[in-house]
Formats: sequence, C-alpha cells, structure tokens
Amino acid sequence: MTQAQTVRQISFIQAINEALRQEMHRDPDVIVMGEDIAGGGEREDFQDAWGGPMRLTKGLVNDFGRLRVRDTPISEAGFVGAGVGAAASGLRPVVDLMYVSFYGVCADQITNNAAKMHYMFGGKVKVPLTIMTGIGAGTNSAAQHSETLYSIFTHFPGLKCVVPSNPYNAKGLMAAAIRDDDPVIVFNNRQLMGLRFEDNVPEESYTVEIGKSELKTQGEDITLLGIGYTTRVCMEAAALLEERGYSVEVLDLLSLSPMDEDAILSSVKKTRKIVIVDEDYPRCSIATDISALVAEEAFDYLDAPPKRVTPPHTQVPYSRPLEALFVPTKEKVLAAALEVLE
Amino acid sequence: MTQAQTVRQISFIQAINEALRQEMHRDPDVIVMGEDIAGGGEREDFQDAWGGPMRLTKGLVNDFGRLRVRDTPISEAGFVGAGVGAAASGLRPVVDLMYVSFYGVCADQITNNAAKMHYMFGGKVKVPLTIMTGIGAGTNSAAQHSETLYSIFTHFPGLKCVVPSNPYNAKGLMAAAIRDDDPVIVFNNRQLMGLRFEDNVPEESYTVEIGKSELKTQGEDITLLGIGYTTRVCMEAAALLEERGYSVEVLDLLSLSPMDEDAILSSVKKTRKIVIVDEDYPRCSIATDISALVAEEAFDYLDAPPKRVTPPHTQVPYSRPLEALFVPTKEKVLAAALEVLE
Amino acid sequence: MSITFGRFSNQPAEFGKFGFQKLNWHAVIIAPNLKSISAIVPALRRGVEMPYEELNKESLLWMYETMVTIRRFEEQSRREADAGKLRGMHSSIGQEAVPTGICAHLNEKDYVLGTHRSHHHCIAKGLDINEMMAELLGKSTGTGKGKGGTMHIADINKGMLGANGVVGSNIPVATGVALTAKVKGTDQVSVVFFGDGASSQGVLHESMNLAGIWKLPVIFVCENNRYAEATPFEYSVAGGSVANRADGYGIPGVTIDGQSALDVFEVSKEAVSRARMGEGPTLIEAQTYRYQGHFGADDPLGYRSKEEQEYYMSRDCILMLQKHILDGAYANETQLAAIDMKCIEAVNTATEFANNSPFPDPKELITDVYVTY
Amino acid sequence: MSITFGRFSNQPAEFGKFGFQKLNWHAVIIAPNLKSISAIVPALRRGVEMPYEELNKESLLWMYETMVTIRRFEEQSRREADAGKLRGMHSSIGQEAVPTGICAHLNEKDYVLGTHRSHHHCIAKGLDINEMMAELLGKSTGTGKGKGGTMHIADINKGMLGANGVVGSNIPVATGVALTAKVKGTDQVSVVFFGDGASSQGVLHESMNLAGIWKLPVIFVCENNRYAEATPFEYSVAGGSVANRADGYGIPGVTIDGQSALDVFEVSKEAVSRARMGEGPTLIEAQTYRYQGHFGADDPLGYRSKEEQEYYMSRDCILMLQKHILDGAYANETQLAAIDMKCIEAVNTATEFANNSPFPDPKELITDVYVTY
Ligand SMILES: Cc1ncc(C[n+]2csc(CCOP(=O)(O)OP(=O)(O)O)c2C)c(N)n1
Ligand SMILES: Cc1ncc(C[n+]2csc(CCOP(=O)(O)OP(=O)(O)O)c2C)c(N)n1
Ligand SMILES: [Mg+2]
Ligand SMILES: [Mg+2]
Repeated sequence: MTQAQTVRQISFIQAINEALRQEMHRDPDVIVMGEDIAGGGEREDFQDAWGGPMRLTKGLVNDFGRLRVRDTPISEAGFVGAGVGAAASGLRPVVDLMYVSFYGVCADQITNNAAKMHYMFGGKVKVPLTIMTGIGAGTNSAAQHSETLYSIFTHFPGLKCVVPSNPYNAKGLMAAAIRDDDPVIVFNNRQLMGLRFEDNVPEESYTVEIGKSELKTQGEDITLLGIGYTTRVCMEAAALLEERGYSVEVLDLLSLSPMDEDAILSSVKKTRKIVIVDEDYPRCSIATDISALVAEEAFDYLDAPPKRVTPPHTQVPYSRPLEALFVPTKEKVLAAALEVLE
Repeated sequence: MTQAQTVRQISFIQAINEALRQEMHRDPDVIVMGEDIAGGGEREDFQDAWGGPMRLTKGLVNDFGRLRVRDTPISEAGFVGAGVGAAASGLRPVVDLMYVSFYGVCADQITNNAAKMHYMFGGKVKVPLTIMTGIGAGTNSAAQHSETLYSIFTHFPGLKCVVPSNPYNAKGLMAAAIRDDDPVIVFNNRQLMGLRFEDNVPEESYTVEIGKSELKTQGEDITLLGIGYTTRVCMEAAALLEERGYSVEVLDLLSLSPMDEDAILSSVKKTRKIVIVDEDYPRCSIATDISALVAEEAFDYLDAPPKRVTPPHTQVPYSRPLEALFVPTKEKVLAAALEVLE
Repeated sequence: MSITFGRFSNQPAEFGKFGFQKLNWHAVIIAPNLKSISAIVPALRRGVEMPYEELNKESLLWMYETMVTIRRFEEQSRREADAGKLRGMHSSIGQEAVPTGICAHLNEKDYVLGTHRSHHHCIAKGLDINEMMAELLGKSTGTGKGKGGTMHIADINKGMLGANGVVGSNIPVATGVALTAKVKGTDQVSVVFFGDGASSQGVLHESMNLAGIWKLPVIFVCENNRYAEATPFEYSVAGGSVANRADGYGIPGVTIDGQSALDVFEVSKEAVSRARMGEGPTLIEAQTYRYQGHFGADDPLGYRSKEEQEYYMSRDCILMLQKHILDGAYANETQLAAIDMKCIEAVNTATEFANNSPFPDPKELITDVYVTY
Repeated sequence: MSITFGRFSNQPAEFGKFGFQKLNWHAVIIAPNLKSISAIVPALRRGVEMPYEELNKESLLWMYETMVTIRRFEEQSRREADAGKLRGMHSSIGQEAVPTGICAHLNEKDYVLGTHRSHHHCIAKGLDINEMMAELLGKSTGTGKGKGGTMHIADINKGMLGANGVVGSNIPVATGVALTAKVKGTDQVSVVFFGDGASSQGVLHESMNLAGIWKLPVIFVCENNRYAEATPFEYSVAGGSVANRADGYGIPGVTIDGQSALDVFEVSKEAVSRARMGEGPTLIEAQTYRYQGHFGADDPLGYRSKEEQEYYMSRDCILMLQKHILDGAYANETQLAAIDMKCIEAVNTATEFANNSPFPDPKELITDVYVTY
C-alpha cells in the first residue's frame, strides 16, 4: 500500500445521495418521493431548493427531473401507500419518511400492505419498496423527533430492516435495499448524518449484503454488539477496554431483519460474554431479541448473562442534560462490560 | 363450602360488558366510542342495533344514551385522537379499536400523543384513556384480522398493556383500566370471547390490579408462562405434563406493561426452567423480552435455557390447516417443555 | 360542486325516500370545474382503445353475464360459508352493477383494487372463478394459494391488485399504481373501490389530494350501499355526500345510480377516458345496496327496515339490465336463460374444483413471507 | 362553497400576485349552507360571555400588546437559538395576528392546541413567558419542566393543551377536547391551529367529518403561511383552497386575511360564538406569512423570491394594527411606545429567568412517564 492510494472520505449524507443517484442511473424504474426532497414544488426558478430535509436527495431533481423526484404533500399515509402501489405495479420507489416517529400516520401502509401483500397474494405480487427514515436522539428534538423504533418493524414478518453505521455501508445498504425485491426500511441515525469517517467509500456503485453483520474488531474476552450509531459507541468503549488490557470483539449488526444470527452466536461462543448496545426503547426490542437469542442458543457457552445497555423505559427528553442520560454512551458500555468481565 | 354457594359463570364478552356498565354507572365521565358499538347511528327505531361488533357494548346505549355511547365513522385516527383529547380534558373515554391491526391507521395518536403527553408536558396533563382491541388468530380471518401485536405497544414508554385470560380478570382489568390515570390498552383475544369459564365472576364491581400476574398452579419442575389465550394452552399442556409426572407452575402474565418481573423471576428461580408461550410474532416481542429478563436476572438459577413457543416469523395465513400451525398449541408446549425437562 | 348523473336510471318518484338524494334523469349538471366530464356526449372517444365503448349488444350481454356470474358465485359462496367452510364472508349481492359497468372499459393492463367485499370486483375484472372459489376455501389452487382468503383475492396477471381487509387502505395503493402509469408513460388506469364507510378514512382525502396535484389516472369509486356494518351513511358522512368532497380537491365528483349498469357504464366510460388521456382523477359515488348482512350471518333488520330493503331490492340491478336488454331486443328470454345456465354451470364447476382441491402443504406456512430472506 | 371575508383588510390591488386568491373587502359572501356566519352583523352576541367582544380600545390594545410580546419573544428566542442554547426553533414572526385575533375571544377554560410552530399560540393564550423561555432552554422551571421543549409547550391551567411536533396530529385531539365540552355540557370552545402543509393530513378530513356529524365546538384554524418547509401551498393543496374543503363536510369555511388582526378578530368572534352556542365547527383559513426560515437556520430564499418576501412584510400585521390604532385615536404614539417598552422588559425578564434557572435533576429522566407504574 502506497501513500498514493488515497482514501475517499465522504459524509454519510453524501454516501446515501450517491447511492440514490447511481441507482436512479442504473434503473429507470427507481423513483424517489417525500416531503421537500427537492423543495419548491414545481416552480422553475426554485429547482432543488432544499435537496431534502437532511440533504439526502440534493441535486437529484436536476439530474432526473420532477417525474422521478417527487415532492409530496405532508400525507405520509397517502404517499407511502402510493409507494406500495407503485412498487407492486412495476416501479422501485424510494420513499422518505423524514423521522421514524411519523410511522404513526402511515403504519397501516407499511405493516398491513407492504409487509403482507406478497404473502396474502400467494407470492404473486412483489413490493420492492425502500423506505428511508431518520432515527435517534441526541439532537435536542424531544419525544416526537428522536425515536429509534426499528424494533417494531423488525417485529413484522415481511419487512426487512437495515441500520447503516458509516458512509461505506450506508451507500451499499441503500443500493442493496433499492435492488431488493422485498420492502426494506433503511434507518439512518441523525447523529451520524453529517459525519465523515475514515472508511474509504468507493466512487463506483456497490452493494452491502442485507442480512450480514460486520466484525469491526476481533477479540477474545467480550463481544460488544452495536447497531448504527451505537457501533461507534462500542468502538469507543472497546478502546477504553483495550487500555485496560481486554481483547474486545465489536460486531456491527447492520441488518436487523434478516439478522445475522450465526455471526452473533459464533462471536459469543468465542468470547463467552456479550454486551448489546442499543438506543431503541428497552422493552420488546432488538436488544431483548438478541439477548434472548444468545441465552437460548449459546446458553452453555456463556460465562455471564447477556447484558444490555439501552435507554431506560422513558420517552426522549428535550432538555440536553437529560437527553445525554438517555442515549447509550461509551462510559455506560464500559461500566457494563466491566461488570460482565469481572 | 356448601352446595348452595353457586358459581356465577358468565362469558368473557359479558364480563367486559358488565365492567363497562358498572364503570359508566360509577363515573359520569366514562364514555364509550367506536364503530357500531351501538349501531344504527342515531335513528330512534334502531337503538342498540348491534351492541358492538363483538357484542361487548350490548345494551349500553339504552342505559346511558347516545351522548355517552357513541357510534363513530370509520376513522380510527380521528376518534382515537378524539379519545386522547377527551381524556386530557376531563373525560375517561373507552375507545374500541375493533382489531389490533387497525392500529396502523391511528398509531400516531396512540404512541405520539397518548403515550407522550404526560411526559412532554412535565407531568401536568393526564391521559386516562382506555383502548380495547381484539387480538389473535384462529378464526380464519387472515393476515390483517388475526394479529396480536401487544409487543409493539409494550415497547412504548407511557402506555400500559393488559391481556385478560378469563372472564374474571377481563372484568377486573377493564374496570382497573378505566380507573387508571394513564393510557391503558386492553387486548382481548377473540378466541376467548364467546367462552365461559369455571371461574366465579362476582356480580359486584371489582378491579384486578394492573401490573400483577396470577399464579394458576404451583409446581416445582417447570414454569409455563402464558398470556391471554396462551394461558389456556399452558393449562392444557400442564395437564399433559402432570400426567407424565411433572409438577408444573403456570403463570398467567396478565399485564405486559408494567410487567410483574418479580413473579416471573421468583417462579423461575424456583423451577429453574421456563417455557414462554406467546402468540405474537417472534421477533422483538414480549416473548423475547421475558426470555431476556430471565436470562439476565436469573442466569445462575437456570438449569436450561429459556424456551419460547411462538408462531414462526410469518404472516397469519387464511387457510385453516396452515392457521392451525401458526397458533401455539398444547402439543407444541408439551414438546418444548419436555425438551427443557429432559 | 359535484355532478349527478342518471341517464338510464328509472328511479321512481319516491327515490329520495330512504335518504339518497334524488338523481336527475337524462341530464348532467356540468360543474364549473369539470372541463371534460360530459358523459352524454357520445362523440367523446378521442381515440382511446377500450374493451367496450358503446352500449350495444356485445357490451350489454357481457355485463349481463358478468353480473349473473357474480350473483351465482355469491349465492354459492354463502352456501359454502353456511356449511362452515369459511367465516366472515362479505357478500356483494345487490352491488353487481357497479364494478361491472366500470370494468367494461378496462383491459387486463388496467388495475382494480378492492375492499373486504370484493368478489364482484374480482369477477368483473375477469378473474378465474375456479381459483377464486378455491381461495375462499383456503385451497392451494386459490388465487393466493389459500393464504389470503375471501378478503385478499388478487391476480396481478388480470390486473386485480388485491382486495384489502383494512377499510380505506387500498385507496393510496391505487394512487401509487396510477403513479406507475404516469412515470412509465402508459395509458393504464387504476380503479379503486371503497364503501361509504371507508369515505371517512383520512387516506381518501390524502389520496384525492395527491391524485389531484399529480393528475394521476385513478378513479375513486365509492360504492355507497348505505351502511358501514350497522351504521347508516346519513349518520357517518357529514354533509351527506361523498361525491361532493371531490370539489375541495378540484377534481370531478359524480353521483350515479349504482343499480343502473347503463348509467355506471356511461359515466365510467368518461372517467376512464379522462384518466387515459392524462386528465386526472375522478370520484364516482355509486348509490347501491347490499342485500345480505354485513358479513353474512348477521341480520340487517336490526338496523334497517324491511320496507327499505324491499324498496331497494325492487330496483335490482340484474332485473333492470334484463329489462333493458329485452325492451331493446338485444336478446330474447331464451338467450338470457342460456346465459343464466352458463353462469350456474361455471359456478358449479368452480365449486367442484375448489372442494376437490388440496389444502396447502404445511411448509407453505412460511413461504412467500419474502421473495428472498 | 366557503366564504371569503375581509372587512378591514387593506390589501392592495396586487394582493393576488403571489398566489393567494384576492379577498373581498367589506363584504361577506354567505354560502347557502352557512346559516349563522354573518360576521359583519354586529348584533350577534346572543348572550355569550367573551373576554373581548368589540373592537374597542381595550381589545385593540390587548391585541397590540400580545402581538408585540410575541414578536419580541420570538426575536429573543432566535437569539438564544443562535447562541446554541436550543435547536430547530420554528419562529412565528409574521403570524402574530392569527392566534391573537382568535384568543381575544377565549377565556382560560377554553382550549387551544398547536403545532411545531406554536410560541405565538401560547403567548396569545396567556401563558407565562418566563416559563416558556425556560422551557425553550430545557430548564426545570419551564412549562414542561424542560422535558418538552420548543415544540411541546403546554399549560393546562391556561387552556393550552400543547404544541405538537407531528404535523396534523393535534387536530383530532382538539376535536376530542370539544367532545368533552359537549358531554359535560359546558360552553367551552376548542381551537386547533395547523399549517397549510398540515391540511394534507388525513386527520383533518376525519376530524372535520367527526366534528360535523357531532356538531362539536371546535374551530379548525389553518394558518396558511404559503409554505410547508420548502413546498409552496399552490403545489401541495389540490384545488388551491383549504377553506373550500369545509363544504364537503357541511361546515362553514372562511378565508380571511391573516395579517389583519381586525378581520381575524371579527370572523373568529363569530366562529367562537357559533361554537359556544352549540352550532358546531368552523374552518378558518387565515392567509399569512412566516418571515424567517422554516426552522430558523435555513434561508427561505431558496424557495421564495425576495420580492415576494418584501411584499408580505410590507403588510406586517403589527404595523397594520398600529396604524388602525393611531388612525382611530385609540392611543397615541407615546402610549404605544410604552407598550413596546413593557413587552421588551417582559421578554428581558423571561430571558434572565430562563437563563438563571437550573436544568432538571437527572432523576427527572424517568419521572412523568406514567402517573403511576
Ligand atoms: C380500518 C378498519 N376499521 C374497521 C374495520 C372493520 N370493518 C370492516 S368492514 C366495515 C364496514 C365498511 O363499510 P363500507 O366502507 O361502507 O363498506 P361495505 O361493508 O358497506 O361494503 C368495518 C367497520 C376495518 N376492516 N378496517
Ligand atoms: C407527520 C409529519 N410529517 C412531517 C413532519 C416534518 N415537518 C415539520 S414542520 C413541516 C412543515 C409544516 O408545514 P405547515 O403545516 O404549513 O406549517 P408551518 O411550518 O408552515 O407553520 C414538516 C413537513 C412532521 N413534523 N410531521
Ligand atoms: Mg357501505
Ligand atoms: Mg405553512
């Protein structure tokens, strides 16, 4: 490896934007819709006024036009439902659900239609719909704009759920979601959005396989399992643990449904200890799902009970000092890991 | 105890009806609303045309009038939202959400408003709302009318979730829900609806405490944990196990949020084995929640990993032979228990 | 302001008696914002290819056969339900004319989406009744391999994108289907049926708005059969008219006599043609009546009078069409009887096929959950 | 058909230039189904007690002070946001007249429900600005102990049942509040504010229908500030008018000049009075303008022209009211300046109070999740 090989660093936002653009180039059936994803309605002088509330769709309308990049009114049931219908009839729509809490006004379309049509119609109808949505606390946005909620979608058969953790897999998972023939929800953590990472993000198009986790570091003493933003937290905690002389394995889950059970189990069978770090509410969650999996399938390998680091059973507070107590931190993960290790 | 002491047996439906009637008598602020809960709109000659889709509200309109017993149009977001507003401003509304799958059109009102107002407004607003909803497969109603879904509501802080298993606790939990100052969802399994049980159901009003489970049978060898309908299944399986000489403890969970963790843990610490029987989808569910709880909090007491009997990760099929494979049965519980025991 | 249409409607003077607004005969009030609805002007084809265009012998007999097939199919499905082979069957008897008059203008590339009460939509859209009956009985030979059942019949090859058990839920889906036609530049049309009860769901409003601003080729068809379960529409629909609501979205709304297959045919010809030509959505409110209880086993006399029932049944859509055919000498009684017989035989065949078909293999429980997983 | 009202509106001839329909001055078109909206008839009190009834000195100065307080509060909250003390603050500058003109008729037992952009609703409803500013900064002395923040200010003792961050979400809640008044037989009124963007949410339709059939005392107030984030309402609202949609539900719909506090006052007096008298809901579309970006930090010139902005700002609601007060000699410049000074001082006090208040105790993270658990 020479110095000349430079690493292409782009932000999480740019990565998603790139995936959208490349998939739209690749396949004319891909369309994107959502509130203000271009902005300006259809007025000539205000093309690409906003490029999306999180800038994820910046520039797309200029490249692909208003037919394929569609501003929608604020009616999630209407346009997510339209996404379902468009997907079932030959398009590959990407629908932007700005914040995951807004699932509440369109849940019927996601869980009763997108998730069930394939099954109810005996496998004869496909719904290649992608929904992208913003998740996560830490931005001073209070209880209705800070939820994570991927657990409730993972609950439903018929949906696939992925949670990227850096620009590389954000790009690859988005491309994979769009090409996938099932409905896929991509959960993007808003604290990651603006960040650049060290990872190299190739310019050319690629996919990251849905259903596969990534081993970030290999270790012997303990497994830290992260999801999206909490993978970062796990990496930071791993550094602190390594300072203390522990050998840590960090697993980045990436997909919740399907879930890479094999990778989780083999890591735990090796390290015999696990801390699951998740930002979703603690009850009936992906963290309990993994904890149960590990307990049931790797019982005889465990040196200590599985441990979860999650927020408490509370809504997301607005006040910053309280909000800082809500989100899992490296200190909490460290403390939990030490408890398990000692 | 003399022969003269007769047991008052009423059906699950009658029990709920009785609770509603008694609470409406007790407190003028209690109102009931939902689709066809009286039927006939407001036309004089058709009072109490239906008494509710499941007959839960039969006769109420005659006793309390159309002001307090309100037929609604088919707009769950509208009338569940109205229930939230009515609750926040001084009434104690009971809202009928016919089947839980219809949560999809009103989830926002439940999870963003009912669940969060108390917290967001600093504890100064209360939302004493009761939602009652029908759950469960086994009635040949296919994927959109057979879900269980209490897990996703248990996920949300701010909601209370109860699941009665017989007429006695159906009546008492409904009364408790109505008197409770927090939003409570009562999940009534449709397979239980028409049934009469041996239990005595007192005519006078009483409550069953929210957050408490009930020990149905005491035993030494294994704990079977049931929820609503699956408590019946556990009892049947317990009989089969006892025939085989095992001493079985059956725990009827009754409340999912808050959950009687102490009772679960003490039972498991005694029997050292648990089979959790649940009809909800298997991922990120109450079953994983309990499995994780047991694994994490009673790890050192367990002789075998916790075991779950749930449907597979699939939608509810229509075809009866397939549907019969979906719902947990005594045979499956027996098999699971024997696996754990042996 | 929506328009009210009824060229062929032979409503008696007391039509308004049971609550429906009186229709105007032989006249169309063109609302100011309806530039192109003019169903009584016959010169309107504008080069669009439709299976049936004129009310001629061919189209009339197709409608007759379709409606009789629906009637016989529904009578049989009720028998199967009464025999305990399925539960909660929502019968469409009485409402045959609505989907038939509309589907007369649709080809296999066009889409129809339905509700919990959709057997008539499926048959009008040309689905195989063998597969439909098998689906009702939960058999592996059904349209959905028995996994969907009576409320979820679909056949994408015939352009039936599914019945739906959640009231109102298919309305935005149909809007999305119309979006596909627009993006792909085809002349396909998407038709969604829903009830008077469903008109209270917010998604109707959202979808009319979306279809309105995007000028999508979707037709919103409200089958107003006067009841949502046991709730009369006069109680649940503020303002008393579903069609009127179209006006708030700048799209045409029409009220028609849904018992007159001819009126349905004429008005929907116009709506389909508008959609094909890229002129946007239309809302049609067809006034009709369901003869049986909501899900079959229930007795409707709890919430509606015998007199009312008899009145509506006296305007039976099949009898009315029959009369038109005979009066116009498009066919004679013998010929119609032959059609009747053909329909009965087809339903008998379907019943036999369904009953003789196997249930799905147990492994089907977990297939078709995903395309890949 | 909805009505358009503008008695006091001094709109220049080019008012329609930027898309809003031209209002009719000094005239009300009474739609056929509006039996009782007749805001220009002054004899209309019908014995209902309202805090302010007439456009006299008292009410004009109350409105002036309220609007200036809002303006100063919002200027300060923007400064706090720019200083990094809160994020995503949706400013109401420019829209002061709408809630002020309406809340002039409400007492503490009446309810108001708001949106993500609700500081002006709260101040108009009489909330304590010290507690409001503290809430913005996430302090324990805030209206919600700092747990709700800028998008969730509420004070039930003042009848403010909360701002709400989900667009449209409060509309059915407000309908339920009106139901409480109906069931309890009080004469309370429930007012819900929402934006032009929110008008596309299905719950508006569901709630208008529900309020329509139940004749609930709720007033639906659409603050049409021409944009939902970066999307102009001409694009998102099919048919071009929110008020028009009321007609489909048989309820009165009125379009007013939301920059004229006087017009808002007069029309809402009528709507509030209707509600109190049990005559049911009203939909008011108030045409207004937000001066700043959607959430503050964003530059609105990406989606709207400078010329347009300048035009709307030239019709500033505070300046218009000021002119009316001075022209009518209800007060002189010195008196108004004193009010201005009072408002500034109040906001300064609030700012100091908020900044000096403590953050919530860490244990507050898990309190108030339930009343009991
Ligand atoms: C969202 C939702 N709410 C309630 C129901 C229960 N339900 C099934 S059919 C029905 C009545 C529908 O009435 P309408 O739309 O008029 O159709 P019809 O049955 O008359 O054909 C109701 C309330 C449902 N399936 N979905
Ligand atoms: C259900 C939902 N969808 C989207 C959003 C994101 N969002 C917040 S404000 C806003 C625009 C609202 O526009 P409008 O109703 O006109 O109110 P305004 O901001 O102009 O006051 C959007 C899309 C949201 N908060 N809730
Ligand atoms: Mg109906
Ligand atoms: Mg706006």
